[in-house]
Formats: sequence, C-alpha cells, structure tokens
Amino acid sequence: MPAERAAAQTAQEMTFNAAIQHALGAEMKRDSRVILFGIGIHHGANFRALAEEFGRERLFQAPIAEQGFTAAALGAALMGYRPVVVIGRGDFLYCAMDSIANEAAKYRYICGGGRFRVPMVIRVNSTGMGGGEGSQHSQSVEATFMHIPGLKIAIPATPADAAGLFRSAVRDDNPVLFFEHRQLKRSKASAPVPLDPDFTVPLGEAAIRRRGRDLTIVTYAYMVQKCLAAAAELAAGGVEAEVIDLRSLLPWDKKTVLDSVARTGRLLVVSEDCKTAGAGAEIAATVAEEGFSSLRAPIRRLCYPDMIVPGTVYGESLFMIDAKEIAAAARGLLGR
Amino acid sequence: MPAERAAAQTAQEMTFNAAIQHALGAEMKRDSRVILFGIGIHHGANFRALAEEFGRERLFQAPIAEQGFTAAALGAALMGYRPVVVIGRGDFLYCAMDSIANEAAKYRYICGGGRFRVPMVIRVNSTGMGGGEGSQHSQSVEATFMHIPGLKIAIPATPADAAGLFRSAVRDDNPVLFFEHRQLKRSKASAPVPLDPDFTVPLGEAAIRRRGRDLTIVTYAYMVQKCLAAAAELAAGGVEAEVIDLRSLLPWDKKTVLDSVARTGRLLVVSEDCKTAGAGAEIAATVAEEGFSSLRAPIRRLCYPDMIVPGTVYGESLFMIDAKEIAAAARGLLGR
Amino acid sequence: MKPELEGVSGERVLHIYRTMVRVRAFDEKLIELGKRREPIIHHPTLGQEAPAVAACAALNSDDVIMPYHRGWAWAIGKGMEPGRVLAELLGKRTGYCKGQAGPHLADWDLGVLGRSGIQGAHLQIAAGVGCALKLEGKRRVCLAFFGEGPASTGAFHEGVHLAALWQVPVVYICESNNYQFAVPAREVMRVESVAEMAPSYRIPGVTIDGNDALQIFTTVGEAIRRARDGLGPTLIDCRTYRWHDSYYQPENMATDHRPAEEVAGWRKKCPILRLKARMIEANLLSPAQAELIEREAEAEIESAVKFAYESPYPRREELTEDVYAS
Amino acid sequence: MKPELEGVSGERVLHIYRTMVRVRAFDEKLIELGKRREPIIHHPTLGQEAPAVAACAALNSDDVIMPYHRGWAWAIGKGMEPGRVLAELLGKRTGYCKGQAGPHLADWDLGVLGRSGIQGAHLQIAAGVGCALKLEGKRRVCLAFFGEGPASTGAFHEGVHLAALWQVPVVYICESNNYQFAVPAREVMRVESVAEMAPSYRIPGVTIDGNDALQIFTTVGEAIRRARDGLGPTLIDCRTYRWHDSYYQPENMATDHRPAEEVAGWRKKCPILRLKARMIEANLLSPAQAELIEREAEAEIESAVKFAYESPYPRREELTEDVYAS
Ligand SMILES: Cc1ncc(C[n+]2csc(CCOP(=O)(O)OP(=O)(O)O)c2C)c(N)n1
Ligand SMILES: Cc1ncc(C[n+]2csc(CCOP(=O)(O)OP(=O)(O)O)c2C)c(N)n1
Ligand SMILES: [Mg+2]
Ligand SMILES: [Mg+2]
Repeated sequence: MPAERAAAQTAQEMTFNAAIQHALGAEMKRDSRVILFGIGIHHGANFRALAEEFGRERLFQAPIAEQGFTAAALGAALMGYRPVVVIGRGDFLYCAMDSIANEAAKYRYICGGGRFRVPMVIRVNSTGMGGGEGSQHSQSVEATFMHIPGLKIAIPATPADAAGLFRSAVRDDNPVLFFEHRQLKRSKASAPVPLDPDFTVPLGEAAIRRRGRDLTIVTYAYMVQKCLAAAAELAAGGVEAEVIDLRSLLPWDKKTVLDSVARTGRLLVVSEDCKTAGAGAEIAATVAEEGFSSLRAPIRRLCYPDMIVPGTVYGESLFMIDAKEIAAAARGLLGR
Repeated sequence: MPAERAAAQTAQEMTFNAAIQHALGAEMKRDSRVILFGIGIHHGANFRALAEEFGRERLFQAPIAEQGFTAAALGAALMGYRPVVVIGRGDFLYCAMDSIANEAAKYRYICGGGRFRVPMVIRVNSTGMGGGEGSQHSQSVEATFMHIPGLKIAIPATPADAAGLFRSAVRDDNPVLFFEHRQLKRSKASAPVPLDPDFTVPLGEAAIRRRGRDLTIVTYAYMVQKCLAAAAELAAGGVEAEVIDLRSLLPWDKKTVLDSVARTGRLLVVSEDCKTAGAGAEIAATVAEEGFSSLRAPIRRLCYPDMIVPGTVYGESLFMIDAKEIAAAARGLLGR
Repeated sequence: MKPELEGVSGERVLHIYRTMVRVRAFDEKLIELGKRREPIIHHPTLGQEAPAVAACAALNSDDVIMPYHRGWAWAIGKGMEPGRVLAELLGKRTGYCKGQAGPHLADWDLGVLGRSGIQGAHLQIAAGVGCALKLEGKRRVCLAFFGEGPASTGAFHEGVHLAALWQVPVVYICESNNYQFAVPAREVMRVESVAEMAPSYRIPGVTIDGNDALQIFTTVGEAIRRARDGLGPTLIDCRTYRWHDSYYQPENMATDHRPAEEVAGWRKKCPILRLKARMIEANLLSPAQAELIEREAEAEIESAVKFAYESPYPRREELTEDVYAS
Repeated sequence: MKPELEGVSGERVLHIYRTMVRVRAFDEKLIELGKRREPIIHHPTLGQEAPAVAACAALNSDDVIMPYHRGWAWAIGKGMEPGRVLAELLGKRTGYCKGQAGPHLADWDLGVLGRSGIQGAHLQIAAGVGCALKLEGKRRVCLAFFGEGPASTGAFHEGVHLAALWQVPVVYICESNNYQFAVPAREVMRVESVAEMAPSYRIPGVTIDGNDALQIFTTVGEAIRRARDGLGPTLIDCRTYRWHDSYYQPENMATDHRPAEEVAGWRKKCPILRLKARMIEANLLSPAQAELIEREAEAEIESAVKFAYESPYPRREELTEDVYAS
C-alpha cells in the first residue's frame, strides 16, 4: 500500500500478516537503522517489496544458518542498528538457541555498565500447529524463552495487536521474540488496524477480551479465539467467563490476571504448548503464590498434552484444543 | 579402583564425581554398547583411565562441536549403541539445543511405529553457580528441558543417588539428561555409595530427606543441603519441615509431593534456577491444580532472581540462596 | 559376458531406470494430489531423480540411509512402497510409521533412518550412525542425502568434520539444484560446488553430473568401497535441477521466479530420457520394454493411491504411544 | 627518514614491543595471584603475546575487536588498563563493567565488544558487527580473535560464511597454539592450519608465524586495508604456542601433559626476545631502554594490583540493573 493512501486513512482491515508487514515497512521508513536478517528475504513474498523499497543493502539475506544470522543481528544491534531477524518456524529457534539465550539475552549484562544495548526483534514467522508440517515445524516453544532473563516475548492474537506490538518490539532496546501463530497469519479481525505510525501496544500489557464474573480464562495467540468461542458457549449456559489475552509473555501482565482472579476466584489457563513446564505453569504458579486467597477452586491448565506433534494434518487434528473442551474445563472448575 | 577390590566391598565413601565415574566404568564393563562422546575425553582426568581400560575406540573424542557430537550420539543410539555424551557446562546444552530438543527427544516418535530407540545419556559435567566462571558457564538450565516431551531428567543431590540414577539413565531407552551440580562434584555424603552393579535409583522417584508435619519443602540438587540446613534451623524454633529431594525432574514424582502437601498443607519450592517459568513453576502449578484442597497457605517459590549470573565469585555470592533465606521463607508461610 | 553399460551391469542399469520411472510417476501423482489440496507434504523432485536412485542402487540391502526433504527418490530407491509412503503422508495407520510421522518417514527393516525437518541436522546424526557401523565392524555404510542449502549450516560443518575425524563409513551426497526454495544458490553460497568444502575436512570431494545416473552409480560406488575399507567419508556434489517449483501448494503465491528458458533447458537434460536413450542404443532396452515399464509404474501408482486412500486412520491413543520407549 | 623495521615504523615497533612486555608482566602477575587462589579467571597467554598485540597495533582507535578467552593481550593491545581489568576480574566496582562481567570484559569507548564464554559464538556476532560497519560507511573494521578450537564449531562456519557472503569488514585472526586445553589439536582437527578452510568461503586464508610480531602487523594490516576497501574478510592463522598450562588453578589436577622439550623449544622462540633482538640490532632499542620498559611495566602492574585490590565491591542492587535496557 503506497504511503500516501495510508496516511489518508486512519485504520484499515488487514490480515494479521499484512498488519505486521505494514508496521515493519513503516518502521523501516521511520528509522533507517531498522534492518533485516533472514533466509530468502530478497525473494519471499513478504519481503520482496521491502527489498525494492529500501534497497537490498538493508536486508541481509542469509543462507540456512539460524544460529549465525541471529548472532549477526546481535552484532549489528550492538553497533546501534535495530535488526529484525526473520525465523521461519518457532522450532528453528532451537537451532539458534545459543545466539538467543546465551548471547543476545545476556550480552548487555556481560558487557556491563549499561553502555551496550541489544535492540533486536526475532520475528517467528510461524509457530504452532495446523499445517501438518511435522513435529519440528509445529511446536509452541514460547515457554522456553520465558525462562531466559534479558529477553522479552510478544505473542499477539489480533491484527491490530500484532501491528502495535511489532512497533513496540522494534523500538525496544532489548531482544524481543515476536511469535506469529500460523493459524492467525491470514486471519482478519472485526476491528481494523490503526495505520498511525505512533500506534503501539506496550509490551507486557494484557487485554481483557471479554468481561465475566464466574471465572478467569487466561490465554494467548490462537487460543484466544477458541476461548472466546468457549465463553460464548458458556454464556449461553449462564456462565460468565472473563477472557484475558496476555499478548506478552515476558514480561507478562500479572496485575491484570491477579485482579481478575480476585474478582472471579477461579482460573483456567489455556495454551497450545505442552503442559509440563509450559507458559501455563508460570501463570498458575504466580496465582497460587500471589492470588491464593482469592482462589475458590483449584487452578486448571488446559494445554497440549506432553507429547510430540504428529506429522500429518489428520494427526494434528486429533489433539487440537477446541472451544468445547475449554467450556467443559470451565464448567468443571465451577462444579457444573 | 580395580574391579576386584570393588567387588569385595559392598559400599564405599566416595565423592559425587567418583560415584558417577565408578558407575560409568561399571556400565561400560557390563555392556559393550556403552560408548562415550565428548571434548577431550582421551585426556581429561575423568576419562583417561576409561580410555585406557576400554580402548580409545569406545570414547569418541570430539572437538568443540556440542551440536554435532550430541547428534552423533543420537545416531549411534539409533543403531543400538548406548552413548553417554559429556557436556562441559549446562549452558552448552543451548549450543546443542537442536540436537537435544528437536532431534533426540523426537526421533523415536518421528520414526514412528516403535522400532527405533534412543538410549542415550547427556551428562552435564557441571551446572549451576559457584565457580565465578561467568554467566554462560553457571546457569541452571534444567527447566528448559522439562518442557520437552521425549526427554528424561535426573539431577541428583548425593553421591549414592548420583551412582544409582546414572545407572538407570544408561539403561533407559530414552534420552536422559543427567545434571551434576558444580558444588556437589567433590562432596561426599555420610552414606557410602553401594558398589553393587545392580544398585540403581529409578528415574522419577523423589526421596524424602527429612520428615516434618508443618510444611513441605520441595527442592533438588545442591539446594537439598541448604534446605536441610534450613530445616534444622527451623526445627530449633519448633517448626518441622519435610524436605523432598526430587532427584528427577522429568518425570517428576508428583505423588510424593502431593502426599506430603496433603499432610502439611504448605509448600515451599526452592530451586537455583531463575524463577520465571523455572522448575518451581511446574511443581507449584501442579500442586495448585491437584493438591489445592490441602493447601492452607499460598505456595511460595524461592529461586534465583530473574537475572543473569554475574561473572565473578564475589558477584555470585551476593545472589546465592542460603539456609537463612529458606528458613525465613518457611516461617513466612507459617505466619511466624 | 553379461551385458553392461559404462561398466555397470545391465541388471543394475535396468533397476535404476525402472526405479527412476516409478519415482517420476509417483511424484507426478503427488503433485496432482497436492494441487487438489490433499493434505500431504511433498517437495517435487521431477528432473532430479537420478542421484538418490543411483546412489541407493549401489548399496547392499543392510546398508542404511539418512534422507532429506526433497521427493521420495531415496525412499523408493531404498525399497519403500509408494502406497505405504502415501499412506504415511496422509496419516493412515498403514503408513510406514503408522501415520504419526508424515514426511519424517522411516523404516527400520529397510534401513531408512528417518528424516528430520531441520535442515542439516542429519548430517551430524549420520556421523554417529557411522560410529556405530564402524564399531560393529560389518562393513556396512550410511548414505546421507541433502540439498546444497544445509551446506551453509553449522550442522554440516560439525557433522562432516566429525565423520572425517572418526573416519566413519558415511558418504555425503549433495543434490545441488541451483536453488534453495526460491533463492538462487549463488546468492547465498560462496562456492559453486559443495565439494569445494571437502579440503576443510581433508576428505575427497567430487563434483559430478547429477543427471547422469551411471556416473553417479559409479562414483558413489567408489565412495562406498572406500567407506567399507575404513577410509572414511566422501563428499559428492551432484549437479542437477528440479523442474517444478519447490512446493506445489496452489495457494503458494508462486515462489517460482526462475527463467522459463532455464527450466526448459534442464528439462532437455532429463535423466530418465538420457539413460533410456543410452540403454536403447546399447540394446539393453527396447522401446516396447520401456513402454511396459512406464505402464507398470503407472499401474503401481494407481493402486498405491487406492491403497492409501482406503486405509484407515489410527486412533488418537495410538498416536500417543511412542513418545517414550519403555 | 624515520627509522623503521621490516617496513614497520619505529614508533609502531616500539609500541608493539612495549605492549608485549606489559602483557607479559600482567600475565605473570595474574598467574601468581591465581596460584594463591585469588578468585579470578585467567587463561595464561605467556609466549603467545604477539598476535593480539601486533594486530591491535594495526588498528585505528575507532576500530573494534571481538576477543576470546586466552589472556589479555587483546585488552591491553586495544588500550585497556591492567588495573581496571583486574578490578573487573575480582568483581570490583572500578572494573570495566562495574564488576558484573568478570572475564567477559568489554568497553564501549575502546571498541572492545565483549567476550562470550561460548567458544565460537563471537565469530558470528562479528559478522553482524561487520554489517553495521559496512552500512555506516566509515571504513571502520572489526578484528575477531580466536583459538583453533572454535574452528570446529558450526558458529565458525556460519559466521565466516556470512561475513564472506556479505563482504563485511572483519578480519578473523586465529591464534593456533597446538592445543585446545589439554587436547593436542591434531587429534581433533583435520587441517593443520585453520587458513586451509578459507576456500570454503572463497576468502583469502593466510598462515603466518605467530611469534613474529612484525609479520603479524604487516599481514593483519594488509587484511585491514582489504576490509576497509570493501573486499571482505580475511582468515589469518598465526602459529604460536603457550608456555603455561591452559589454566592455572592449583587444584587443577595437572591438565598439562605436553612434552617438556616441546615447551622448552617454544620458549626459545619467545616473541618478545625475538623482537627485542631485532630492534637492538636495528638500533631501535638500547639494552638500557629495554630494561627501562620492563621496569615501567612491572611498576605499572604493581600499582594496577594495588588499585584493583583497594577498589570497593559493588552493592547487590547494582548488579541487577543491567538485565534490561530501559
Ligand atoms: C534449520 C532450518 N531452517 C530453515 C528450514 C526451511 N527450509 C526447508 S528446505 C529449505 C531450502 C533447502 O534448500 P536446498 O537444500 O537447496 O534443497 P532444495 O529444496 O533445493 O531441494 C529451507 C530454507 C528448515 N527446514 N530448517
Ligand atoms: C561451546 C563451548 N564448548 C566448550 C567450552 C570449553 N572450552 C573453553 S576453551 C576450550 C578450548 C579452546 O581451545 P583453543 O581454541 O585452541 O584455545 P586455547 O585454549 O588453546 O587458547 C574449551 C573446550 C566452551 N567455552 N564453549
Ligand atoms: Mg537446492
Ligand atoms: Mg589452542
């Protein structure tokens, strides 16, 4: 979309992916220090136009070398640039794990004294199930990175949040992992995406997607839709669920969650990652520590089972969490 | 120690490290399929004798290539060998993350049908703080791997457990991470180490190190000592803490923990890893789900703060969890 | 004297030819299914059938392979049945991995050691497979296939280096097809042939015509002999080309920006037609026989499709069994 | 005409000489402290002072370096003060990183970009530093130092390859000292010189005498010029040797199993004595001046030690500030 037209509009309906691309283009225009690293970015559908607009020099096209080009982005960030690293699948973050967890997350600290900054975004083009691409292309790995101080994590559920969080990530002076769920990429939301270059969503702030007094459902990314569908179903049965979309996982919005649980007394955490030591564990543990007195029932986590993602569309379909399951878990918590 | 003498004895006082070396030598003798992979293993103090006894062919000495030789061990395991991979520091597991989390953990599953097995041990020679070696040699990374189905994790606190769990790990048909805390390596325990080649400690079973009715302290590895010291201090003040040493983190012994909390009604989890999304989160979350009705107070996690390990002995010393802090946290839970 | 062609026995030549025809027929069918949005993962290998087929033809049946993502030439070359391959891709219980592996595809009895979705990882795993083969001392070998893409990964460097250090019986076979998905290889590689990297590991590096099945058979055969004799790994770069776009999804937003003449030029170098012409010339094949082989392949693939589609799906519980071995 | 030695200006030669002497004095002092169980991390670099000192001497002050674990030749070579280095190792607030980094050691103003504890990681980070330097267009360069150990890592392969692909101004300088901790390099490497790997990236690879400070200065200088001119990275292997065991801990269970004659032989090739002899011969240095330089170095190190030990420790809160930038 040409900039002139964009300026004329204040908001526009876009897919999740288009919203991020729009924000990326705007950030590259706004700040010449924003540069890209990734595989095939002089050719891929998402990047060709950027290469044309901003010149190939700002898009460091890499071979298959996630460890290497993620570390390279760190190097450029140290010198004052603001790289965005494009990673094809969440699973490939494990290929770059040293560069992320040992280097980028710690580099400011190990250089000491606060003079060094690591303003970089690791943009995960696709995370989660739904493509039948096999167990090394379909994991939800976000919890792994919640445990690494020095990192931040954004994981939006709507096109507008994706745009707003992406801008915040690019402008942040720390390494930010930005996860895009594969099932959201082409989705549009009812709310249009603000085009204002100053529209940002702060890292670390949750959004209450639906108000309710009977229980709190905490979730993020693709599962937000499922939880909202479950909440609608529950409402039909007279149960009012509050649905919180975390939007960021590091830092995550403790206060919004604790306030909600203080009102509802019940917590259901829904996430697509494996249950054990997953994102839900941290939410649940924190509420058991800091919100204990409000709790009127056990906390419940509804997650992907502790297993490996099957390598086919059919196999995946057998394990996808759906609204019915969520509603059933919620009713279970309420003893109904 | 020559085998003849060992056979004559039934148990012997040994350091933690020596207990593991003894078990490793015994396993290599017992099963010729047990082979080693690692850096410097034809020369390092721990391995030279094994190279002499069993021949260098069984010890695949590698250059610095953790990703590569961990994957190589997987390859040998697939073909029926039982490799033990030696990794210098827990932090270096992130260098081998793809080989561990995407390959070894999933390989049996992605090969389908159950004909493939991955009997391998990843022995982490040193994990945790205390050496002043810097933030990339001193992390506690175990929680990262609790989230990866397909793996098992052993993390002993005593020489006898180290020997027994090591044997179980070598005999297990799945990839097992075996963590040796740096502060335990040269420690001896009062209880001698059984030398019987059939002495094993099963993976997934906790040990109650001290009985108590007032609260449950769940911990593992080096923190076990600190928790026992705290329990002694608490006992002097009339508080009886039960101390559970998890010994394994995947699978971990839910039942022992839940049973204990059912008796005490209070849970303190102590671990040296960073708090957010750490091992303690899973324990706390599980108890908040499945032991909620027993809880008479909020759960409390006492962990390393969400920060990076300083690069000096002095810096580390400022952040080490000590018995006093543990005792104070316990008293806090009891409102005393 | 038995008939032979360029030093390869007539029987092997016929086997290679027939296998390539079967691979092609299967590939074309899968592309067709893919375009109909059938839920399968398939990276077409049209035009580059020769390396994997000819290399597998040089193996004994107890040798093993570590394959890669592109196509199923290695699968069929190593003895897998198209019906059970497709069943696996569809997630059917009759697949090689009871429907849980999909494209990862493995078979213990055939020595197909699974296919990681992580580019390059298997080049390291193969080094360790080699350790096992060396220790067991049965002169077995492992072939590891890959595209030129993972030659840029740390996994390649660590894996090939370890194989060389330990002198294990692994042959690394690169199918260089000038592109890595949509990216021209020359934009992301410094060398022209991956074999140029062999000196870093002091192993033999050979660049050959990847559309010449017999040259591949002979070169890989020589590398296999070296491996069996304990002389360590060899790195072979087979120069070839795929005719089709990297993937086939209809909604794939055309990742194929290759010049039409380039594709057309390579189509003329079809490895199947080329072998066929030489066989006919050498009286190893008659046009009628060739026709028959094609018919048989088509019939085989038709019944494979029928088999796969008619097969049942596994139950949910069946897909949770193999996370851990007990 | 200004005096010069083998094409290097007398002033530079003197600087290199003096710096090596200072590095040596500091190193000996740290070994002494280490043996007394003072809580510092130090990998002695005695005998291999030349590469880092001479290479840094070829830089402009606004150029940057990415160092590695062995010794502090790069630190002092790039202008760091021994007192603040030791203060950092001891965890004192007056250290370069206020006592929180220890051996990781960095300084923004001096262009010392920190030292990862992960072998090889910085070879990739350096490639990206090079991207920044290339984009900013000020003809600055980055030197990346390493031992021959990480040449086996995937990080080396990916890092050097990326630097070559992007043609960024990075010079990779390997200090090959025949051992990787206690392991003889020949047991875990196929090549003799890391420079043999340069063809994999189609960049210049040069092997030079790592105990000849002037040859290093000249060779690195040439590589720096290429880098500034946009001709991309160079890989330089400096053949050298460390006299001391890899580490100094008294409880270190003697990891040093090197033949005594081997060590003695290399001691005779001392890079400092060698340069000194040539300088004296060329009338660039008198024995009295040499004596003075040594005295000054000793005095400097004495006061550095005093400074470091007398410095205060940071408070706990100070060490929690830099996890995130705000
Ligand atoms: C670690 C990793 N990064 C990225 C990918 C995505 N990916 C799959 S195939 C491929 C290109 C492979 O190119 P090449 O090896 O030349 O094989 P070809 O497709 O040409 O046959 C990429 C980037 C991956 N699977 N693994
Ligand atoms: C990824 C990783 N693996 C292992 C180590 C432990 N380690 C530190 S230095 C070293 C050997 C380095 O050898 P070399 O590069 O030759 O340097 P030298 O010590 O000889 O100067 C090893 C194995 C590490 N720091 N990082
Ligand atoms: Mg290719
Ligand atoms: Mg060395």
